[in-house]
Amino acid sequence: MAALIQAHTLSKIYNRHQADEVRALSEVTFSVEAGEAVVLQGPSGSGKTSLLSLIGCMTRPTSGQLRIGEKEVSRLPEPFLARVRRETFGFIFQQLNLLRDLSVLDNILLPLYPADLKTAEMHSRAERVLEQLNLLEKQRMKVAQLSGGEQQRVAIARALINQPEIIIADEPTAHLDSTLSKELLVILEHLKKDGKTIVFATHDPYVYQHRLVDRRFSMHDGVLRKAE
Amino acid sequence: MSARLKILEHALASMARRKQKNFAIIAVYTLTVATLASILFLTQALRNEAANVLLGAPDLVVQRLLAGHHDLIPKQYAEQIAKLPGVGKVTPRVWGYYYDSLKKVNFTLLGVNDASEPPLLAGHLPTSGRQCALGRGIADTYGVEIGDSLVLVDSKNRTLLYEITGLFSHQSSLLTNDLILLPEAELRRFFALPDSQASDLAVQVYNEQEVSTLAKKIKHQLPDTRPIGKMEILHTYDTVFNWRSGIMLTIFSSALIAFCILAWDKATGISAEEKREIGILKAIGWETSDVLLLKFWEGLAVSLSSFLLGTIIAYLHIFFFGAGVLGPVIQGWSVLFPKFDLTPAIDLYQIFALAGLTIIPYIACTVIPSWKNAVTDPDSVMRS
Amino acid sequence: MRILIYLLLCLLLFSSSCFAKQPQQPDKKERCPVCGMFISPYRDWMGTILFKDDSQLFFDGAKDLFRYYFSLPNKNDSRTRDDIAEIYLTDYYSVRLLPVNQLFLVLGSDVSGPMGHEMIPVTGEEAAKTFAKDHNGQKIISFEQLTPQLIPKD
Amino acid sequence: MLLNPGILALLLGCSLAFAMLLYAAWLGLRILSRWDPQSSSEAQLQLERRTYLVSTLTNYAFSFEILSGLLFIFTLEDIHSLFIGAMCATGTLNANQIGWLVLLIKIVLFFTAAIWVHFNRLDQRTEDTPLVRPKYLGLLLLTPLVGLDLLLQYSYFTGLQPEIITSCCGSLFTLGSDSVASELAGLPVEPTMLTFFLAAGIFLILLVLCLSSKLALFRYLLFVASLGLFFVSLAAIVSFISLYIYQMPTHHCPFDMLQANYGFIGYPLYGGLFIGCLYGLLPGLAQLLPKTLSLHIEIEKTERRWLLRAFFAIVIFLLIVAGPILLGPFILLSY
Repeated sequence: MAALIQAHTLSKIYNRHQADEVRALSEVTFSVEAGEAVVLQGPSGSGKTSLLSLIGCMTRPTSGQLRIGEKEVSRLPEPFLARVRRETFGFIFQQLNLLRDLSVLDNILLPLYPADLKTAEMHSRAERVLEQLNLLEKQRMKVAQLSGGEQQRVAIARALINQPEIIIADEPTAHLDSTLSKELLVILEHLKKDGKTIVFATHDPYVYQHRLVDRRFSMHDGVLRKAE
Repeated sequence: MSARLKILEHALASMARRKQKNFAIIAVYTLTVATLASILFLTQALRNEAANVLLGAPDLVVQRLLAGHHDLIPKQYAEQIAKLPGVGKVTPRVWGYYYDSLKKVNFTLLGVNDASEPPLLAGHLPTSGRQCALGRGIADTYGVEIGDSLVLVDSKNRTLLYEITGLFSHQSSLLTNDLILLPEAELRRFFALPDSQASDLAVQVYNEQEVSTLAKKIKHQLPDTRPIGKMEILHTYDTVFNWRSGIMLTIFSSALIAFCILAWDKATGISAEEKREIGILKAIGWETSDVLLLKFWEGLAVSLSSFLLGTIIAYLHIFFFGAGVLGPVIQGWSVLFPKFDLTPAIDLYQIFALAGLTIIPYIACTVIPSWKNAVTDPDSVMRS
Repeated sequence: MRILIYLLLCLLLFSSSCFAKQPQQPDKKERCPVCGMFISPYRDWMGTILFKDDSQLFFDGAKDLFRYYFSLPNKNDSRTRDDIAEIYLTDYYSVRLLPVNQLFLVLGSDVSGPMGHEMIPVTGEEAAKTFAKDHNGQKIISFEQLTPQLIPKD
Repeated sequence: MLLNPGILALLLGCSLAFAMLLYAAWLGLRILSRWDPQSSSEAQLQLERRTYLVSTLTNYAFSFEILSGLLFIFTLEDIHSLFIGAMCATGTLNANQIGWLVLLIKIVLFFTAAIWVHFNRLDQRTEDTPLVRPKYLGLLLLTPLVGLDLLLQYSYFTGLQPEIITSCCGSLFTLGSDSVASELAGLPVEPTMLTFFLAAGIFLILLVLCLSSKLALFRYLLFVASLGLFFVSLAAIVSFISLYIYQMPTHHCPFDMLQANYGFIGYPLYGGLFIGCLYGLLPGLAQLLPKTLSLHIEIEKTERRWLLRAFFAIVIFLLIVAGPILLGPFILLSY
């Protein structure tokens, strides 16, 4: 069986042929099997986030191929990238990127709006993830009124509502204290047990040394290497 | 369908969150709509009033022309016209204008000689020599009531006192505001008019279809006359009002342009917070078209609420507050019409045209800015 | 003496008009039995047949009225021409309903009714001639002279 | 020049629509010249994003163009009282020769614009967007038409002189004069009625055949039948449908039925006819599109919806037509 994520000589150059040309990734080749947890380490500016954006179908590579499951996505027009993004990925961002003056429930439902789902289905899904993340009582509250840990869980709930195969987490612990980091990793471990594939970018040793991580890659100046 | 409605829901929610920004645009938008709607409603109302006035007018009025201007018409013309088949009653009318240099106002003096009481008259018509009946406007100008006297200066510069026997009520003010009724014989004396002539002839025509044929015949038999059909007058009014409101709309289109600039500015000047939000939506799986739909709903909500609000304000302004704000602008009309209360009259077409005039420019102004927002890079969220 | 005669005459006229059957005015829902169109928007053209049993039919013009008249007796209708008490048409100039024998019919004029070409009822021969002159009328006939062939086709 | 609010709204709206289309066409030209679906470059991405702008601009502009047809008729109805002899829109149109031409262009624009919008939507749903080139070529052709519409409307409205004595539908659609309109009005009722119901019957049968079979031939035939039904129906409206609606054997006007006096019945009537014919045309036209797999899948998915819409629209149209004929007391064919 082919790997879930297959990248072949992926390159990404921003502002090409301009004075401020940036070569964010050069010829990255790697693959991730279904159910794996993979970490990208490296200092900031090393290209971790660019690689995550590419894998997460947020942008297109300048060259190279990328397959997600059976689908070649490197040449896909934007709306189809958005569809893949919606159906396959759940994102946990460095900044939580929640809409602070919307309620917990509304935030969680946002990824479902463009999908053609029945209202009942939407709410049953929301209920499931809210329960899973212990947020049922808080669902009517505004995000701004929640504690940091609760906000973190809302962000995860939002990432899970589409029932994604792959979770992408960009520096998830960067703004968390150690207790919350620990809590987050417990949740992620549960998700891995449920069969989700997880791709991290982090330079937090607590994360990349955690037992749930299967493989580690290190990045430097847009080049990917296997890490020890 | 459900996806679209969800996005509408979200659009309304996010507008509610940004009250300040939307308040400014809705306020100005509403003002623009209210201005334009006021002009339209006022014109339409005046048109209807004119039509109502003409309802009671004679089917055909025959004047005599002398050297191109209106002159007295011999009474025997009436007999000649009455002989034409299809003509009912031919009434010679005697009337004239009177200018009071002291009050600087113009009145119409009309002679009456039959006793049939017109509606909306308090008191009774003048019957003998020095009696008169008045419209409200004149009574207010001089501060007189029934039983008082009115002083007029006749053509021989004699000062005459007339006892007021009747007063028209407010409802008929459009017709009677500047009207003074005198017995016909007295009016002839007042203006020193010869008995054998009249100001014009009011001709009753039974069959509306026949009016134009009769007009042609009268013109043929009496070449020095000018027959004017009721429909012709109505038609002239229509033309004048359309033209007037058009001119005013053109003038006020500058307001529209100012509004468009504001709309463009507001749509372009998107806050960092909003930009981040669109980035988040795109990152979690919204397509460009979903964001465009979101923006479309937002625009529609702004347009419709402002449009509704503006129309209601204009309605109240014109029909409940007597078009106060537009007062100076309709000076031209007040020559044509005295002050009076307008009857509410609006049709679907007016609303349609108004919507076309206000909603389309707004949409046109916001389409490019909202596209610019909608194509925000989804990975901008990750790179921030 | 003369006044007395006048008075008597007036009385006579009055009483006769009181006793003779007067046509009713159509209500809003009344339709022409020939073509089905509404009558009341076109009262200036209306014609009506008063039957001896007090029933009354309205037509949107002389043309349709006579079409009906000449079709009697027909299979849709049990009435015959003998059941007719009086026929009224609207005089073009005075826009009043008048008995048909007081009227002349002008054919081929350029005045068209709601049903297109019409035969125009006019009171008195003098007025009928004037009308024919003004409106390019081709022929003036009385009710007795009318035949089905003279009814305008459209 | 008449400064009527409706006229101002029309001219303003059409100018804005034309400006938007001009910009869209200009963008379209640039997209056409640099379009390269094989490239994943930033430039191509920018072009792809521009296509959204083009779609949005054209969708708005075309929606307005379609609405403007309504507003145009509405305005004609409103200002007819300014013209001596005009009793409805026909009289206003007759006041100046360009009026009918504007109406014709508006009808052509309704169909072409709606076809463009539908094919654009199809194209946007495919991953390889095979219609980009034909689409933007079409846009380049449609833009001048909208410009012409604006120009003619402008000269029509500026050319209107209220003093003009015009002829109304009464004289235009009267038998015996020798214009096209009066020939339409003079069409013998029974054969016209037969032709009309025959055309509608063929159309419906072909619709059902298209729904049950995938044969391209049926779609082409349906295309022809839609065109046929459209013109036959317009003739039938003037010839006999109007008579039943007005319940008057001489009133052939195709516009009066849009007035409040007749309960605005003309709007669903014309709406049904226009929408039904539009959706009848689309499946046949879609057969002419390039046969890529992605497009084929999308057409199959959408076509059923088109056919059903065509079906319901025409059924509504037929019900409105047949209602007064079957139920009304108006008897055109006797006496």
